[in-house]
Parts: sequence; C-alpha cells; structure tokens
Amino acid sequence: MIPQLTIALAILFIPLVSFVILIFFGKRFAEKSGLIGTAFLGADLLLSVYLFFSKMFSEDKVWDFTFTWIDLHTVINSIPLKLDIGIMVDNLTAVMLVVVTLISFLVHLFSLEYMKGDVRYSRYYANLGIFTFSMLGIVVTNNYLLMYVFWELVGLSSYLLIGHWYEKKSAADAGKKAFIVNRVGDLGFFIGIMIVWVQFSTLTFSGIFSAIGGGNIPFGSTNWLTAAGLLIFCGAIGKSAQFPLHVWLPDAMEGPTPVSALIHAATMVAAGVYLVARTFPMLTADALLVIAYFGAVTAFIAATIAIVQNDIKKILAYSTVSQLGYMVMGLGVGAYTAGVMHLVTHAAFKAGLFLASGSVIHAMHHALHHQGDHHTDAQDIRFMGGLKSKMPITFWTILIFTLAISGVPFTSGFLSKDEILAGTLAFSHFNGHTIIPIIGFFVAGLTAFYMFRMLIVAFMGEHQNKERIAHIHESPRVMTVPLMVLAALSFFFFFSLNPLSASHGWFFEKMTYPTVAVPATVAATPTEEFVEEIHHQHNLAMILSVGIAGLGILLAFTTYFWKKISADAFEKALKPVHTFLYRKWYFDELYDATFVAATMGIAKILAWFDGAIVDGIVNGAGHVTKFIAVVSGKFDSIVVDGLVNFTAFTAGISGRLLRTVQTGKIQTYIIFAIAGMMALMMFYIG
Amino acid sequence: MLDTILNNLSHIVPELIVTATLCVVLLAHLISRKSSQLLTILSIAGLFAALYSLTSNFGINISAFSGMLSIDPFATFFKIVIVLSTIVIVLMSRFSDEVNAEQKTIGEYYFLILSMCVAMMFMVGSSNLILMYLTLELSSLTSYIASGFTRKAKDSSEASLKYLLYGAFSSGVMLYGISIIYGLTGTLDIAGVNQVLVQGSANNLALIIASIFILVGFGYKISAVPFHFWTPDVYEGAPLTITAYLSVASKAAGFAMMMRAFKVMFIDSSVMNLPAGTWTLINGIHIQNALMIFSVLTMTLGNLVAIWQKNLKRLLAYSSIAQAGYMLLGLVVLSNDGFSAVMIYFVVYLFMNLGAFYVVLLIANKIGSENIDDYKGLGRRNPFLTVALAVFLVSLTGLPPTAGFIGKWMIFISLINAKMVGIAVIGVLNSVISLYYYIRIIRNMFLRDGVDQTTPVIEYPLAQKILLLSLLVPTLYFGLFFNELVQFAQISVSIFGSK
Amino acid sequence: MTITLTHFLMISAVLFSLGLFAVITRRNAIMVLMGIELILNSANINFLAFSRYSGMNIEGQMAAIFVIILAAAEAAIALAIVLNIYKRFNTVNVDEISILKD
Amino acid sequence: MELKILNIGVLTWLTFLPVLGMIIVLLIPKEQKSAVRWTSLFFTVAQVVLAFMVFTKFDRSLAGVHDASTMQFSELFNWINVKSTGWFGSIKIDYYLGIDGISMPMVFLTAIISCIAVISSWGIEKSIKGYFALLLLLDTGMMGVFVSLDFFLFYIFWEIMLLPMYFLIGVWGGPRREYAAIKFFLYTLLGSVLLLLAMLALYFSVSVIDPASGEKIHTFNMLAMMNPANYDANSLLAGISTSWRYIAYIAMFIGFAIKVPIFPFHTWLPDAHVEAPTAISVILAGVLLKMGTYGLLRIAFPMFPDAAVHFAYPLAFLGFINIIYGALCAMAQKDFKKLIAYSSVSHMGIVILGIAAMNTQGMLGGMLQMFNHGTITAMLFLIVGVIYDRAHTRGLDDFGGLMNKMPNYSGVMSIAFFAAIGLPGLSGFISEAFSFLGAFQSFRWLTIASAFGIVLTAGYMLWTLQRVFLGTLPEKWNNLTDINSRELAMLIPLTIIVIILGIYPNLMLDVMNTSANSLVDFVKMNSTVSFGN
Repeated sequence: MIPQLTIALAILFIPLVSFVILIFFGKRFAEKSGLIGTAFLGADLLLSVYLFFSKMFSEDKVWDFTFTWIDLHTVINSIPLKLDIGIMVDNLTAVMLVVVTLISFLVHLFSLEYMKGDVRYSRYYANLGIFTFSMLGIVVTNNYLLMYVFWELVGLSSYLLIGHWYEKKSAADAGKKAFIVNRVGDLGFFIGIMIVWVQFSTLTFSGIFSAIGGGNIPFGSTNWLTAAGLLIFCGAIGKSAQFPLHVWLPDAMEGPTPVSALIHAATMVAAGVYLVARTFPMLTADALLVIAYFGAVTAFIAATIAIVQNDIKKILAYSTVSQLGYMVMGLGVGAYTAGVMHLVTHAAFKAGLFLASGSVIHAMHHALHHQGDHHTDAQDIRFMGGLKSKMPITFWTILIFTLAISGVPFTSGFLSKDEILAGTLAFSHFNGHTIIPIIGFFVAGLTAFYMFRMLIVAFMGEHQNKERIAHIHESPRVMTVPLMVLAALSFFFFFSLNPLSASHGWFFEKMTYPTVAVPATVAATPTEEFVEEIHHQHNLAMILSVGIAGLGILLAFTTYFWKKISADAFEKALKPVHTFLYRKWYFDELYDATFVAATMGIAKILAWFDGAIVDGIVNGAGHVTKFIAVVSGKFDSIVVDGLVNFTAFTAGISGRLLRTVQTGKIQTYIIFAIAGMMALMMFYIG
Repeated sequence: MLDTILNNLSHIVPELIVTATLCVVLLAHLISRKSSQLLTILSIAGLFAALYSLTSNFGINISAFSGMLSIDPFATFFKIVIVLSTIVIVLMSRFSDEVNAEQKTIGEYYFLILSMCVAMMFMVGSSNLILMYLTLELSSLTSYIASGFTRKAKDSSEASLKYLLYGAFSSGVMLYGISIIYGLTGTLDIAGVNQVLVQGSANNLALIIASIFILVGFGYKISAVPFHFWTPDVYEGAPLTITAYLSVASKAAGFAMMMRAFKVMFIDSSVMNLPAGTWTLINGIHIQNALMIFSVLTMTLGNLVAIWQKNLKRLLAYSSIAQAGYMLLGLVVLSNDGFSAVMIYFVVYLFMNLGAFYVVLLIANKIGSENIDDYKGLGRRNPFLTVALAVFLVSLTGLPPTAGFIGKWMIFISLINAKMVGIAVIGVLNSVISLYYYIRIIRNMFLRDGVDQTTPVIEYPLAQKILLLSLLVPTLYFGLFFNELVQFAQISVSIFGSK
Repeated sequence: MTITLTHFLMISAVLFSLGLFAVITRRNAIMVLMGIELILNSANINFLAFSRYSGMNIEGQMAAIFVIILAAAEAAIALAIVLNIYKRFNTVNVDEISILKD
Repeated sequence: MELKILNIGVLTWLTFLPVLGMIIVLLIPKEQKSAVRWTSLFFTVAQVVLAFMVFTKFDRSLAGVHDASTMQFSELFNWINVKSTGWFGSIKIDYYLGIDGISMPMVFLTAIISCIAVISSWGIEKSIKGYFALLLLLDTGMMGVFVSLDFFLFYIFWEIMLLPMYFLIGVWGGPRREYAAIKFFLYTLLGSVLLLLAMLALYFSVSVIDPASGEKIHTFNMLAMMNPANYDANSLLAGISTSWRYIAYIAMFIGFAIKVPIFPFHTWLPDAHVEAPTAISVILAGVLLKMGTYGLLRIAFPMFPDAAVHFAYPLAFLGFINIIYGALCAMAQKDFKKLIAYSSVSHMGIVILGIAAMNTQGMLGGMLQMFNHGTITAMLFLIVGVIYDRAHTRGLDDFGGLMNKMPNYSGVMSIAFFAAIGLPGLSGFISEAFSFLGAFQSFRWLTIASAFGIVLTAGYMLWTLQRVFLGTLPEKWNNLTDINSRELAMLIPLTIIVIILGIYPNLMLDVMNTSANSLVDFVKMNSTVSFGN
C-alpha cells in the first residue's frame, strides 16, 4: 500500500476517532468537546489538502488498494467467490475529500458559537464526527459493498443529526422520515448490487467495469444492465433527494442549521451525485436518459416550490433539491465533468447560504428571545427585512452566494451551470430531447428569481419591528469567518482562470471523462463527439443563461424591491396555483394517503388476521371458542384448560357427544355391545 | 399317567404357591381377626416365593395336562407381570385407608386379590377354549366381588352389579361362540382348531359368527370399544386398589389370552416365503381389520372422553381404555415384533399406571378426594409426590425420557416396519390429544394455586415413599435403558416360532 | 320324524335369542340373570348336541358339565351381590341403579 | 479433534454440566436463594468457558456434515444394543456426539444465551429452586440437540425441552401464561410426533454393516442416514422423488417449521413470548427458534436432498411470507414484546430464504443469521425486560423520551435496534446481505419482493424507537432509574459480539464456511441420486 493511501486512511479514520472520544468522554469535556472535534477536523482538512495537491501534481493514475475481506472458498461459474474491499484515490476522490473535510471543518467551526449551550453539545460534535467519517468512507471506497456500508452509515448519522432535538416530535419525525425514505432508495441500490454481484462475483468498480468491458452482461441482456444501472441510481434518488423521493430533505431542516449546511447542502446529498459519477461507466444510453429526466423533473418541481416558500431554510432546501436535480441532469445528459464541477461549486456556495441563514436565524433568535417573543417564527423571511445594515458581513457574503447560485458571470456557479446547460443543448442536438434544455434554462431563471426574492425580502427594505431590529447584531467572528471563506471560494478563479468558460481550467484538465464500459450498441454518444458539440453550444448556452438569469433577477427586484408588481395580486389571481406550489405539490399528502396509509392499513389488517383467522384456523382460540364458551358455560373451563387447538375443539365436541352414551344404565351398555356385534357381522357378512 | 400329571404339576408350582398362600391368608384371618399387617406379610411372602419359582420356568416350553395348559416363556412373561402387579397392589392396599376401613373382612380382601392372581396366571397359560372360558370366568367372578368389596358404599355395590351383569353376559356370548367353534372343528384345543381350519373345510359364515362372539368376550376383558362400557363405572365405583389391579393385571391376562388364541387359532403357519416374524391369517378370517377398527375406536374414544372427566379415577379409567387401544395396535400388526411391543408396553404400563394410581391413592388418603379440581396447588404442599405423579402422567402420554415413550415407540416401530403408516399417524395424533387431559392434572398441581394457601405440607411414612420410588425409578430407567426389557420380551414371544 | 342336529341347534339358537332378549328388556336384576343363564344353557345344548351327533369326542359333554358348575357358582355370587344391592338401594330395578355415569 | 476432561469428552461435559448444576440446586435448601442463583450461574459460566475452549480448538478446515471422519470432538459409545432375533434385526442405538461448522456456532450461542438467561433471572423470587432447576434442564436439552449425531438421541433431547419450557412459561409467566404454555406444548408436540414417524421411516429404510457382528442392521446414525448407498432397495424411503420421500420430508418439515416458526405455524410464538418471563423469551428467541432451522440443515436437507431441492421454491416462498408478514404484523403491535416477537418471525424468514437458496452465500448467510438473530433478539428482549421491570408495562404508547432519562440504556438499545434493522457495521447486516445475495442467485423476483422487508423493518423499528425513547418523557416515569450493572453485565457481552461480528464476520464465517460448502455440494450431488440402488 503506497504512503498516500495511508494518508487517505488517516483522513478517513480521524473523524471516527473524534467520534469515539466524544461519545465516551464527551460528558467529561463538556464545553471543550467542540474544540476537540474542530481540532480533529482541522488536521483532517490539512491532510486532505496535502493529498489533493500530491494527487493533482502526480501522474494521472488511480491509487488503489484492495484486499479480500471474506472468502467463501467456493467457485461460481469459474470465478472464485470472495468479497474484495479496499480504498482508492483518483482525482474525483481527491477533490471530494477536500470538499467534505473543508465544509465539515467550517461547520464544526461555525457550530462552536451556534450550538453553544446546547443540551447535547458533545453528542452533537460526536455525531458530526461519525457523519464525516461515513461521508469520507463513501468517497474513498473502491467497491459497491463498502459504498453501501458507508451509505447506510451516512443515513444513520443524518438520522442522528436531524433528530438532534428529538424532544420536538417534528424533529424526530423528520429524522425517521429521512432514514426510511433513504431506505427505499437504498433498497433499489441493494437490488442493483445483487444483480452485479450475482453476475460478476465482484463488487469493485474496476472489476465490474472491466468485466462489462469484456462483454459480460448481467443475465446476458442489456436490459438487465440498464436495470442494474438504474437500480443503483435509486440510491442516488434517495440520498440526493431526487423526485420522487425528495420529500425528506425539506423536513430535514428540523435539524440544526449548520447540520443542514453540512448534510443537506454540501455532502450527504452530493453523495448521490457522486454515486452516479462513479457508476457512470456502466450506465447505458437508456439509463442516462432516464436519469436526465429524473434530474430535470426534480429541478423543475423544486424550483417552482421554492418560489412561494417563506421559511428561509425551506427556500434553501428546495433550491438545493433543484440544484441537485441540475447536477443529476448534467450527468444524465452526459456532461460528466460539468455535473461533478457543479457538485463542487454548489457545495461551497450552498453551504455558505445555509451558514449565512444560520447566522441570520441566530441573530433573530437572540432578538426575539430578548423581547420574550416566542410566537414569531425566527426563520420566516417576512419577519426579517432590512438586516443589511445590521449584519453587513452576512449580507455581503450571502449576496455573493446568491449571485453564484443564480449563475451570474465571474462566479463559480456560472462556470458549472453554464457547462451543464451547454451539455443539455448538445444532448438535445444528438437525440432531440429538447425538453431537457428548455427545463434547464427555465429553472435557471426561476433560481435567480427566488434566490433574489429571498435576499431582498430578508435583507433589504425596511424591518417592520423597530424594537426587534434594535436587538439584531452581526454574528461573532467564529461564525462569519466560515462565511467569508466560502464566499471567496464562490469566485471563478478557483476553478478556471477564464471567467466565462471552465473548459480549459484545471478542473476540466484533471476531471476527465471516465472510459465508458458498456457495449457500443447501447452506449450514449461517444465522449469526443459530445465534448466537441458542447464547445459548439457553449456560447449560445452562455448568452441564454446570462440573459435568463438577468431576467429572473430583474423580475425579483421589480416585484419585491421597487414593488412595481404586486406579489399579493399575483398570489390572489393564481390562488390555486399558489396553494398547489405552497403545499409542495401535495407530495407528502399523497404519500401519506397512499404508501404510508396503505402499509399501516395492511399491517393492521394482517395483525387482526393473524390474531383472529390464522390463530383461529390453526389453533382455534379466539372468537369461535369464546362464543361456544358463552353457549355452554362448561366449555369455557375446558377452553381455558388447554383446548386451544381447533382439532381439539372438534375433539372436545365429539368427546362431549360420546360421553352421552355413558348413561349409567347397564342395559344400554349391553345393547351397545350387541349393536357392535351386529355391526361387525354386517361388516363381514355384508 | 399319574407321573405325567405329577411332572406337569412341577411346572405350575408358582400357581400352587399362590393358591396355598391364599388358603393360609384365609386361615390366618380366621385365627387372628385384627392383624391385617400379618396378612400383608403372608401374601407378600407367598407372592415373592411364586415370583422366585417362576424364574425356574424360564426357557421351559411344554404343554401340560394333555394340552390344556401350556407353560411357555410367553405365559411366564405375563405371569411375572401379573405377580409383580399383585405385589404392588397388596402393598398399596396396605396403605389404603379405604381398604383398611373394612377391618372385619380384610381377610377376604387379600383372599380375593390372590385368587384373582391365580385365575389370571392360569388364563395366560390356557391353550384350550374351555379352560380359557373357565379361567376367564374365575377371574371375573372374583373381581365382581372385589369391586364390590366396600359393601357399605353405594357406588361400590353398583359397580359390582354392573360388572357382574356385563361380564356374565359377554362371557356367555363368548361361550356360545366357543360351542359353535367346537361344532365346526370337533375340538376345543386351540392348536387342534387351527389344524382343522387350515384345511379350510369349516363353514365360513358360522366361523365368522363364532369368532365374533369370542371377540366379544375378549373385548369385554380388555375393555375395547364397543365392549368397554362397564369400565368407567366399575373403575369409578370399585375401591381404588381394585381399579388399579383391574386396569393392569386383568387387562394383561386378557391380552395374553387373546394374543395366544388368535395367534394359535387363526394364523396359517403353512404359508411360506413371508418376511421373518410376520404372519398371515387363515383365509376367510379377516380378523385383522376388525382389530384395526377396534384399536382406532378404542384409543380415540378413550382419549376424547377422558378430556371431559373431572374425577381422576374415572379419567384414569378412560385413559386406560385409550392405552388398551395403543396395545391393540401391536396386535393388529400380526407379527412377532408387534406382539413383543405389546408385552414391553405392559411392563412399562405396569409401572406408570400403578404409579399414577398409587399417588392418587396417597393423595386421596390425605385430602379425601379424587376430584381434579381439588389437586390445585398440591405442587407446593408436596413436591415429591406431585412430581412423581407428573412423571407417571408424562410417561402415560409417552414423552421421552420416560418408559412410556419406549412403550409407544416399540409399538410404532412395529407399525412402520409393517408399513402401516396411516394407522401409525392416527396413533401419534391420539397421543397428542391425550396430552390435553394429562397436562390438565399437572397444570392444576403446579400452575394453579390451591383454594387455601395455608393448607399444610402432606407428610407420609417412609414405607410409602419406598414403594413410590420403586415404581418411579423403573419408569425413568426403562426410558433410557430398555435393552434387557426388549430382549426379554422378544425371547418370550418367539415361542410362536419365527413365523 | 327323526330329531336331527339341526333341531337342537335351532332350539339353542332360540334360547340364546330369548336370553339376549331377557337381558336387554327385563328391568329386574334377577330376570336379567335368568336371561344370562339361558344364554349359558343354549351354549350347553350346543356342546352336547355336537358331541352326540357329529359323533365326535366327549369333550363337549365335559365342557357342558364344567359350564353348569360354573353357572351355579356365578348364580350364587350374583344373588349375593343383588342382595347387597337391595340392601343399599331398596330395589333390584337395574334402571334405578345408575348413580355411576358421565 | 479430541478434547477430554477427566477422560470424559468435552461435548458430554457441555451437555450435562447443567444437569449436574440442577442436581446441586435441588439439594440446596430452599431458604438459601442466593446460593441457588450463584450455583446456576457458576455452571452456566463453566459451560460458556468450555464452549469457548471448543470454539478456539475447533478446526475450521474440517467439513463434517455427512462425513464422520471430519466430525469434531466426536464421542461414540454403544448405548442400546438389543441382540437380533431370527425375525427382528438387532436394535443398536449409539450415544454419538460431535460437532461441525453447522452446530459449532449454535453450541456457542446456546452456552452464552443460557448464561445470560440465568443472570437475567436474578430477580425471580417465586419457588426459585424449581425455576433454576428447570432452566438448567432446558439448557441441557438445547445443548444436546445441537451436539447429538444419533437421531434417537437427538429426538430425546428435542423432547426433553418441552416440559421445562411448559413449566417455565406456565408457572413464572404473565397473566395468560397457562394458555400460552399449553399452546406452545401442543404445537411442538404435534410437530415432534410427525418428526418421530419420519425418523422411524428412515430407520427402517437405512441399514449398515455392524462393525461388531458384521451383520446388516438398521441404524439411527444421522450420518449413515445421509448416505444414499445405505438405503435398502425396496424400503419405504428408497428411490428418488417418490411420494413417500416427499411425505416424510414434509412431515419432518412441519416438525421443524413449528419451531422456527414458519407461517402459518407461527401463532404460538407471540403468545409464548408475551407471557414468558424475560429470561425465557430470551431463550425462546435466542436458541429454540434456531432448532427448527438447524434441524432443516442437519437432518431434512442432507437426508432428503431430492425433496429439499424439489421444495426449495415453496420453502423460499414461505421465507418471503415470513419476512413481509412478520414485519407488517410487527408494525401494528402496541405491545413492545409482541412487536419483538413478530420481528423474530420476520428475521427467521431471512434465514429460511437464505438456506432455501441452496448455494454457499445463502447457506452461509442463513447460518450466520441464525447466530446473529440469536444475539440481537436476545438483546431486544432483555431491553424490553429492563423497561418492564421498572415500569411494569409494555405498552409502546405509554413511554417516550427515555433517551434523556436512561442514557446508557438507550445507548445499548440503539445498537440492538440498528443491528436488527441490519445496519452495516453491526452483525445483522452481513448475514442478511448474504442471505439475500444467495437467494437472488436462485429466486430473482422472490428475493426482490422479500427485500422490501428491509424497508418495513426500518419502519417499525424506528417508529418503536421514537415512540419509546424519543419525544418527551411522561410525568409518571420521572422516577425511572438507568440500567444497573447486572443488566449491563448481560447486555454488554452481546453488544460486543454484535459489533465484532459486524466488523469482522469472518470470526464466525470461518467456522461455518467449510461445512456450508460441503453441505451445499452434498445436497446438490445427492439431489439427483436415487436412494438405495
């Protein structure tokens, strides 16, 4: 194992160490535990940065280490059956390591202040540790088994973090919902893994791809290959909150805001996208198409919902869903690098947005607390407004993030988004699915609109409550520094020196397309042609996106800043539409009414069935015998006395009848004897 | 002539000893009216002497008294069972308040027991139809009186009357059957009958009627459905000791006689090329499926009705009917291992059934009731006694590691070996049903609490403990080490030849 | 006419049936016993008839003698028991003697 | 592999130590309650130590299953030997013990669970002597089942357990204990009599050369019964895929299915669990249920390979029903214990699915799941017991917010719950994964359908967790105390096992692997062989 991989292992396990320490001795450290966690993550960050550079400046090959975890000592269709696991570091991993550790570190830092005095302060940091560990695990593993393992662990840790304030029922519910909805996705993931395993008897990426490359197809049918790809994608649907499993993410906002920043902006939800990127080589054209549509639909739905939300975190949550849809769409259309890049850039500015909102909410809380107002919702943007002057740093950083997410030039967001849109155009050019780019651009506009709506309503204009505004202060350094770092990272030059095109930046240099493994007959457009086409579409995409984004921003200003257009009037005019969007397309209601209700209903029915019928038939306790018991008082004692069995129930009855011949009259007995004799004679003589 | 008779007499020494004993007992009672203890000692001594002299009959296989009586291992085996049970019964009677209450007539009691014993010992050996009838009657007559021994008690008297009428009736029918057989074959010696029948000259219809008539007699003696009706009433009414004796010894005698009669009369020993140890019936006599019906009816009815009993004596009566059903299964097989299975079952049955009755007796002595509901909470009041009863009941159910399991196991082995799977299934299902009522007693003793928790621990003398142990130990021992038992039974059955 | 074995067998059969009838129908215990005696004697007739006509051995006659003796003994015991019953129940009606039953 | 103590084989020690303990317990005067407790504890601990010695000395490379020479620690003495008569072959029954990869984990499990059961019975006051005596007798019965290689012996042990169980539930159980106890008893007895008939049928179909006398005799030796060559040409169970063979297999199957329990024979389980005292529930779920599946692996499959393969799909289907049905029933329960009981039904379904697959992964997964379910469910029942001892209620809706009130307790609890959910890193995951992987190889769609069980399990487990441990604490439970050291003493070992096996399952898989492979091969090989000619 080469030294860099030992570093990678170190990076992986440092957060776990922090977790172990804090979970067992957290009580003892109390206030200190935050610092401890942060220190560990700082070290982690440094290591991963080091690893990043050493990877980037080394020759472009994958560092891989694989060993046999379980050997079943048997052979299935001439392949020895064993579970190989291991870790690998390629450029994607290196980047992801930095992203994860960086965001995680900043969140640790931010939380020092934000979570101060929390009931389970140390537990909180411990959970952050385990989460970071599992997330890094997903990133460094080189096989689907470990991937699934860490996948589940991420689910667990997010469950713990979302439900951090489990005294609140809503929080507990949200945690549960997140876990179970993810489980649904994981189910598909697991089935996909089963297909792969049964076919290739290995789960390492390299092994699988080389097998497919060698023309080995699951159950000899490309449809099964497509199915396998899509089933694995189900995992992504769950984790990356894609339609139709996006419902858990907004509820997950019940967790502490920094957690939202870490999990629901930068890392966990990105895991899905990462999974798709990892699986990219085995995805057939059909699979990619489906994925693209899933992404597009998600992006659209989420964006429409985001427009009408008033809770600042809800808005961000839906924008996250929408952006994730963007990434998935990007990967789906085949713009691999663009998708990954958007994942990275988005990680920075969305985390920033969440932390910023956190800082705002923090301030609002203090203010409200100060006036002893416990009814006003600290997260509702309508109660904010005019915070610009009061919290300048928060405002300016949030402005930068908003510009980035809206895809305004000179921001990182612009670069990645632009590439994705170009990709969609190229995609439609090749197979004429023009709806994809249309959605893409439309959503870009929507994004710009609702993000600026949030910005304007929350920060500009006037604050309607004088007394409250007086108590609002800028957050302390420990919270603002992370904001500033992330703001800096939201500028273009970190990714490409050319502010208008990323395609020649280092990112595109290093993050090259993986070689497609699937047979040419079912493969998507060959990479070279596709990249070529993207170049052609690039300028068009740039102009269109900038224009549409500008429109969105303009609309936002006219509506909410200059108040030229009355939002309320619109709302009234389009009441049904508004409520439809406000109620999030009624997805939760739908699911509750169908899946949840159905499951619970069936469960109840079955439980009854089990008690009454199965039990009744097989062992006849229950109503039948009870009824009899009432009928003949004598029976009850017998029933309780152990005639639990249905056969026994009949036995009891027949026994009861048989008794009646025992009349006590000797002659009756003799008659019976004679009858028996006669019967025998009949039997023989006939 | 005379010396042959004398010589033959030397083979029925055990019977003679018992006969002598009963005379002595009678005299002793006339002499000293009080000491019932003396009587017990005398009879026990006599019985043990008989038991000892029986051992000298091992391996002897002759037919004495011009073929009237055959002294063979088969008979010896059952004689041992009978004498053993008699010994146990005599001891039980010693401890039974019910019996000891009848101080004045106690002598008759032992006299009756012993004469029953003698009668039965002759029964198992008799190989001539008329002798069979006579011995059967002799044993019956004595049991009529014995079951009515506690004259004061109404139910006891009623029991004896019912027993009398039913017994006399069925033995009469049997006799009529015998007379027809005689007419058909011109002989009363069962071996002779067999020879005639094998030639097939006999009239089939008459033969069937006759054999059914005879079956009635046997059916009554072993209380097989539908000739069992007397059993519950008599068992309930008679003194507990007598009930126990009837349920084991007289049943054993009946079975032995029946087995001998059928094997020797109705089995065609000329048929060749059968699997070793299996027999075929003389054609025209399909007695086998009749027995099959009997056995199924017997065990099923016994079990089903037993579920409803509240009086323990009566419950045990029905349970003993059911047990007879299992034993009949062994007959149905018509093979050596079937028969040996029955014999093994009897040894096992001797211990577990007498054991159960004995505990019931001891408890009745104390709480003066045989009602199952009065057994609630006894587990606390006397662990040892109740645990022993539990073991006996479990053994009657036929669960390992008790002897009862081995008994049933051998029966089922013989059935499966004869590929009679269907009837075997009925058998095992019956043993499941039987669990209901056996477990009810156990439940009352251990799971339920008595009406009054204050009731004291039951105390009882060492002698009674020893007797209990001597019944308990074999019940457990044979469950795990049944080597010699099986061996003995198989040797004893093989007088019927390897065919 | 000459009397043949058949006649004897008929008589015995009739007796047997009468005996059964008596056993079943008579309510008086004594009568029931009488019925039983009839059955026994019908058997006796068989024995004798067979040994006489089918010109066989004398086993039959011997058997008959035994049966007669035994019948006597049985009768003695039976009467004793019935007497005791009468003491307890003040009746010999078998229907009324049924305290033992399910 | 040999291991003797005082010149008596270690398996005999393992099996009969508890009986020894029982005798001593019975000799102790009933006043000295603590003496009784400590004696029982001592003997069970000794058993654990022995089991661990065996576990370490166990040779992972030997297969066993059908091969006497690779059976380990085997002890073979003649027990019953009835000389043959002219017409009836001699009856030979051996005292034949031995273990292989299939039984080793079960032996280990039995020892541990029994020991923990004793600890958790510390609070028993009602006629304590009887209780511990019966518990130890039960222990012997269970251990005997797992180590005996002679069918007769196996059956004896199998039946010996019934009565102690009946009393333990019936005397020390909850309000409806009598009903539950008799129900358990009757069900199991019904099953075992069918097993008895199947056993006898096998006995008469199989005959081997008696080394002593050189004559051909019938035998109860399980390994002999597995060898097609030993079947007599025209015996009841000769041939291949004959109706008699199928009937015998089904009879046997019902016998085992009732123990597992497999739908629709499962209805005794909820009652028994709910009424039984904690320790007994632990034993029931931890060990007794495994006997059913163990029986299938040890007896039904190798002796009826043709039937096993022929009925593989129906079996898997029953497994599927168990998984889904159990999970859904669990979801609707209001009683904590009943919920766990149904979850056992669901989890045992996974075992069935795995072993029905008839391939290495499935077999291994199933066997490992047997062990893991034993430990995990034991934990769950102990957890219920802990809360019941304090609150005297098991209603799920009566609780809430215990997380704050009882932190340590909740910590252990969460591990148990997530292990039950099948969370990676805990033992449940790998066994379930293997079972599903194996099953998928054989039954594609059925496995996909069963996999929904994963979601349902997560559903009801988390829901329970929320109802009991999250949320706010009701006023009435303000005086609840956190888990005490005794309770920790019984939970921590299990927790450690669960975690270790989660991270390094090889510890167990190594033990089973060789046997599992050879079992699979053996069944595959013989499924096409005609028996007895």
